[in-house]
Amino acid sequence: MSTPTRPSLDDPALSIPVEHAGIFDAIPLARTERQQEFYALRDGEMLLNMGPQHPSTHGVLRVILKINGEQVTDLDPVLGYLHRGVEKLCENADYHQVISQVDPLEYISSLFNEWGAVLSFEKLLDLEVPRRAEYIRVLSAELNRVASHMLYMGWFALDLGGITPILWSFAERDEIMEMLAALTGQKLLFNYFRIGGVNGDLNHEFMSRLGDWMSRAGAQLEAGMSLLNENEIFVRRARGLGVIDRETAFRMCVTGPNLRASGIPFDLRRAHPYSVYPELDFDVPTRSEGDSLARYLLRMDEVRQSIRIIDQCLHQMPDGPVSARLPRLLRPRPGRAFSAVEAPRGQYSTYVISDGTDQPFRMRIHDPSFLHLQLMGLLMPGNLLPDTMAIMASLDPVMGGVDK
Amino acid sequence: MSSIPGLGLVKGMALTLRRFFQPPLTIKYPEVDPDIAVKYRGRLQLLYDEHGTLKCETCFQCAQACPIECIDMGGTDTKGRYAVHWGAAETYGERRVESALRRAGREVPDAPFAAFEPADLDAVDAILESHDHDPHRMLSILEAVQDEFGHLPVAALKRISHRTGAWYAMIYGTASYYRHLRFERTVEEVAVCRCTACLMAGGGRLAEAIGAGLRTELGRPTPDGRIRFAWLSTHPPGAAAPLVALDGEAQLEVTAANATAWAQALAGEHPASRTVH
Amino acid sequence: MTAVTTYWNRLSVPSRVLLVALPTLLVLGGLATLAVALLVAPLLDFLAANPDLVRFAIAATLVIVATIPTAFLIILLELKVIARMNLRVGPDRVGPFGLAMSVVHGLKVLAKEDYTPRGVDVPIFTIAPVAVFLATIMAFLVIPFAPGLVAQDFNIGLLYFFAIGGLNVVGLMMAGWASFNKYSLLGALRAAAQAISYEIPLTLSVVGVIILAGTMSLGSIVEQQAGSFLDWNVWKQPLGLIIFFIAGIAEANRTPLDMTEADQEIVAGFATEYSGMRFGFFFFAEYVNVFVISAMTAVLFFGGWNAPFDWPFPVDLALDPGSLGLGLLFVAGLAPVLGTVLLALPFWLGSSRISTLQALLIGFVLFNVLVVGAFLGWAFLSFDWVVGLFWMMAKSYLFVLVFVQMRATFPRVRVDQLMGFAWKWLLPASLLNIFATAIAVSILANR
Amino acid sequence: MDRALKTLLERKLGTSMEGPVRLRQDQAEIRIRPGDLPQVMRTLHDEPELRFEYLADLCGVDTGTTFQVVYHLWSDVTPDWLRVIVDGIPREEPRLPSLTFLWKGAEWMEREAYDMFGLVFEGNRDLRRIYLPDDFVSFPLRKDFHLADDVARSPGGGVRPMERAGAPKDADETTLRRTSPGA
Repeated sequence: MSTPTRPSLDDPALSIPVEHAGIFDAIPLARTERQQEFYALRDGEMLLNMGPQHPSTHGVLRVILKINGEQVTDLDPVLGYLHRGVEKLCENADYHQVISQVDPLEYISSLFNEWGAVLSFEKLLDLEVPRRAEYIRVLSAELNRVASHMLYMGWFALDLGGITPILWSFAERDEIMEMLAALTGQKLLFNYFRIGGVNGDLNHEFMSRLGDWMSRAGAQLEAGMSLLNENEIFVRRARGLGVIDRETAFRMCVTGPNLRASGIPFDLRRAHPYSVYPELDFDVPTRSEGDSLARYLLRMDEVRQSIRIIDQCLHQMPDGPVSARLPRLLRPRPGRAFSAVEAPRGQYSTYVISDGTDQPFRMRIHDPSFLHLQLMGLLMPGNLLPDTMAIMASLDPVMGGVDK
Repeated sequence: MSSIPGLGLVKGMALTLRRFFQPPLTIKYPEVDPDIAVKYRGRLQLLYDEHGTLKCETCFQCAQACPIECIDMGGTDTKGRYAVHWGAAETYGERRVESALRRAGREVPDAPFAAFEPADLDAVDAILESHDHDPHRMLSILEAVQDEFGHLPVAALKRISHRTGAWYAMIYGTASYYRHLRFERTVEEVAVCRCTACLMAGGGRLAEAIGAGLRTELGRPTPDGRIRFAWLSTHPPGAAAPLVALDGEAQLEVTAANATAWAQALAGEHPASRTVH
Repeated sequence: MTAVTTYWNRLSVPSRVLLVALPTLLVLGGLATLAVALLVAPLLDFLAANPDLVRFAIAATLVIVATIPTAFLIILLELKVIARMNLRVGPDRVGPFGLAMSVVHGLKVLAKEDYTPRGVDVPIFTIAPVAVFLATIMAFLVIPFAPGLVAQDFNIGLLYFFAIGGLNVVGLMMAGWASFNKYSLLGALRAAAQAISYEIPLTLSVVGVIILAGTMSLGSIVEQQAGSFLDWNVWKQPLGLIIFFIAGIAEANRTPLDMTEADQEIVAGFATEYSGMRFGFFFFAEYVNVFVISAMTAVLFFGGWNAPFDWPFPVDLALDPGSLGLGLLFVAGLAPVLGTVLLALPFWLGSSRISTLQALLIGFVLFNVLVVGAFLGWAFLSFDWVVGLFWMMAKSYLFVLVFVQMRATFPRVRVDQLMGFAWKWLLPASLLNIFATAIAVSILANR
Repeated sequence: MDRALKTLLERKLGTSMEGPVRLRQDQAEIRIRPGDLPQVMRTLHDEPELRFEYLADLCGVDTGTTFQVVYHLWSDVTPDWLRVIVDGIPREEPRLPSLTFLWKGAEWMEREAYDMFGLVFEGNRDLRRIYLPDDFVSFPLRKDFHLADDVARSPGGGVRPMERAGAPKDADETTLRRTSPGA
């Protein structure tokens, strides 16, 4: 009886030469000008591969860093580890199904993904959305924005090495998520907005949870923030880090809080109003420094504004239906529609082309995280290795949205 | 940031110290049930009506409508013949059959998936070519495949799905809907009549002889499971005695003398055997 | 040959074992007896002539053994305390309230595969964890826990401590260099830079204490702080304490100065490629190091084993067990039974849901707790070294808790800020401290 | 709808536009030829009356016969989105000028369009795959790229006839591995 032998790793036929062990081809074939420049190593420089399995690359992102000692001289992000081809899938799904296809894109704030899609479909169909539905949309989306910004605060602190804020902010976020679960029926990927309205009216469970939270949200948020806002170590690290000036911000197509932290009051809720935002009273906070600290503090200001909006929504909530009457099978007339919403990370826009069938002919999804990640290549050179993660965290990219 | 260096750090320490004495927010899950909203959609449960019957009638509409194809269903078809699946395209059979259960040596609940046999796919390709890879002509494709193999092998179904682009679960559903399409290999039934007339005319001896030829006994299938050997319950009027029936057709040439040889021939040279590769 | 083989094949397995083992044992036993007869007498003579050596061997063994519960305790503290500060529960499944969690951690690293990646420098890769662990344990040797309870009281104990503390980084460098990984290398380089920078203020910060004490023996430094808590060095050297503690954080590689294993930046630094018990050694060394720094803080600035105040109620328990005579036997025999039953009684009577057996079990446990408590109390009142050990441990673990809380509170300092802080602030401050202390001492001495 | 924008655009761009300015809801749409792109965009960006300084989106479209590249711009002079459609890019040789000289941030969006459609943006110094691996040869958002189980994804239409889309018989080997004209 001979037992089957397993191939041994010490078998020379199977083994890798030691000089290649653990190192895949570090320097690929340079195809473009930029690659040639990047992979030309000067004296004292080395390549450091960070990710896709690195403790703090926010999902599966791979960054090739060119470092000189601790100093990063250049970097090249490698995307696509989370690419699912959602745009193609949307072209093969009917209009109602698209909502659930785009839901998991930017999974931290998925109501905005749905909102972008349904907004463009409604434009395509020339559809009037009931006002109550619009208010419910604003209400739930602002809650989602608060949850997203809370998580941002935790991640930023975590990437700077503080382990406590992430858990405190998760406690906050979890409360909001439970609340939204009572409203929408799911905890992360809500799948709540429908073309022409929302899926289900406000219910008592949601309202009572919201009331509980609103009564103490302000104080609780301030207390949690004070751990970082006054901390010398945090402030010294974040101040002056990764400064974006006005010119760069426009040239790099930056949007959202990252743009407003550079002193430009561009907020789609005011600059290109949609839904019922014109009826609501809120400020667009800005900061002039444009550094990581400003981006952090600005989001905290935005949370306060969001709470204000939520409060107004509750007071102004009109009565009426929550959804327009629509056929199950939608066949919009051939045409094009573009719509953008102000997501927690910036402008989330959808461009949809209809060819008269029940499926979109082309569905373009534009995610702000994608462009903010691109900014890293501009902000990083000259900074130190520990700041790679700090700058990236301060820009707040979500790889689910970046990779689509 | 305060003017006194280190004050922010001390404040932070004070804050964490205060939180240390707060009650933790953790929900100790298995002991304490989490507070799940009434509207929560993520429950994995099937509904029962007031008579205690399962409301789901395995119509597969939800699985078919699922935009991300994550619904994966199993049940019995309306005639109670086959366990049917409707699941993520292509993955179902592979996951269920090839990796998990069969390879683990455990019992596979659905007979068609108990064995995954490679089939001669060139024949399938030829059939598909003659049908122009048209998923609309699925029924005739399936019939042709069954004519070729005697049954519908899983491998052939997969090939059809791959080549026509039709959803595997749809093909499965089509195949399980029609009575004349089958997933198991052909099973033939040899039956001996047990009416008084036949028994008096030597039916018992005939049964013994056939049983010897098939290497089995009454009421049990042959060792390879291809032929069942059973009593015939009713004697058709006007037939001869003793009566032997093969798949319901009377075999008049079988007598007690040649029964063993006939049975041996039947067991040894079965028409289904040539389709099995 | 064939006959022997045939005979051998006929034997059953146990008899084969016996057949081999018996003669071997006989031979070995004989040799051992011979060796004892020849060697033990001179060995005993040698040991009797060198009692210090015996004492040192025993003490060193005890120190090595003592590091294990120390590390376990600190890991558990860290898990639970940080969890509570994060509003979590922390581990609560293994053992009562999760108390066995760190023990299970230890078993886990023991059971894990000890993996050596391809391309590493195998000998150095293997030795590095041992070097780090050894350096830590050697620093443990000079810590005076209580009067007389110190492994080795050098007259240059403090110097020895710093010298050995610097050895730590050699192990980290070895690990980082041998790992064949860029992250490990970065971690090792950071470790080297950090250690060099922070060794200097760490050493200079205690010069003030040395000037005050006039000795580098840790035992003497503690003895000079005897009295109430007003006599502790912390009042005379507040700046020295701050510098020592901050530099100590860096020396122990703890947040916010844990550059060497900043997991958000360089994965796990020098330990990236380690697994199993080799990683366990680094892990252990880190926590033992925390204890060592805490204990040194207590020794140098907080009076070591000295109680903060005199025990206000002097109790003289002149208990002589021998005087009881037969009564002792009676007590020893009957007390456990009586105690168990008496303690079980209230539970048994109080709740009908508790069965007799359960009540007895509770009684037994309670009795044991009481006896151990009584014994410890008696020891506390009767022996000086127990009192000393208590205060020393209390102070040390207070600082361990501060370490743990800092980890829960602070983000990490950037690497250039870390170096800048050491050279621009800590070093001048420690020099200032030395001058101020020296001037004060000379003025006070001349007066 | 902003009719003032329409007259403004007609005045400023004139003959560079193909066809009229179309207004629908909150979007104004113009069509231009690939060759006019840099000049038109520079006018839109720099002209003080227009000030379309913000590039909101850049995407490719496969109409089935030709390619388009669609730009969405925002300016504070008008409440509308401006959509610039670069029409008539041939399938065989999809080339057009890059916009990275105006908006550096367009670099990755152009990379994405290249990745998905094979559109070659001349002047983009980093035009390579961004989502898909470097050795991927087909361009998935083109209309001749079919998902393997395409037909199964249209419950509304039942089994969607694959032949209508001209599905290849052997979808995974021949047609999908089309070499790119630009690569």
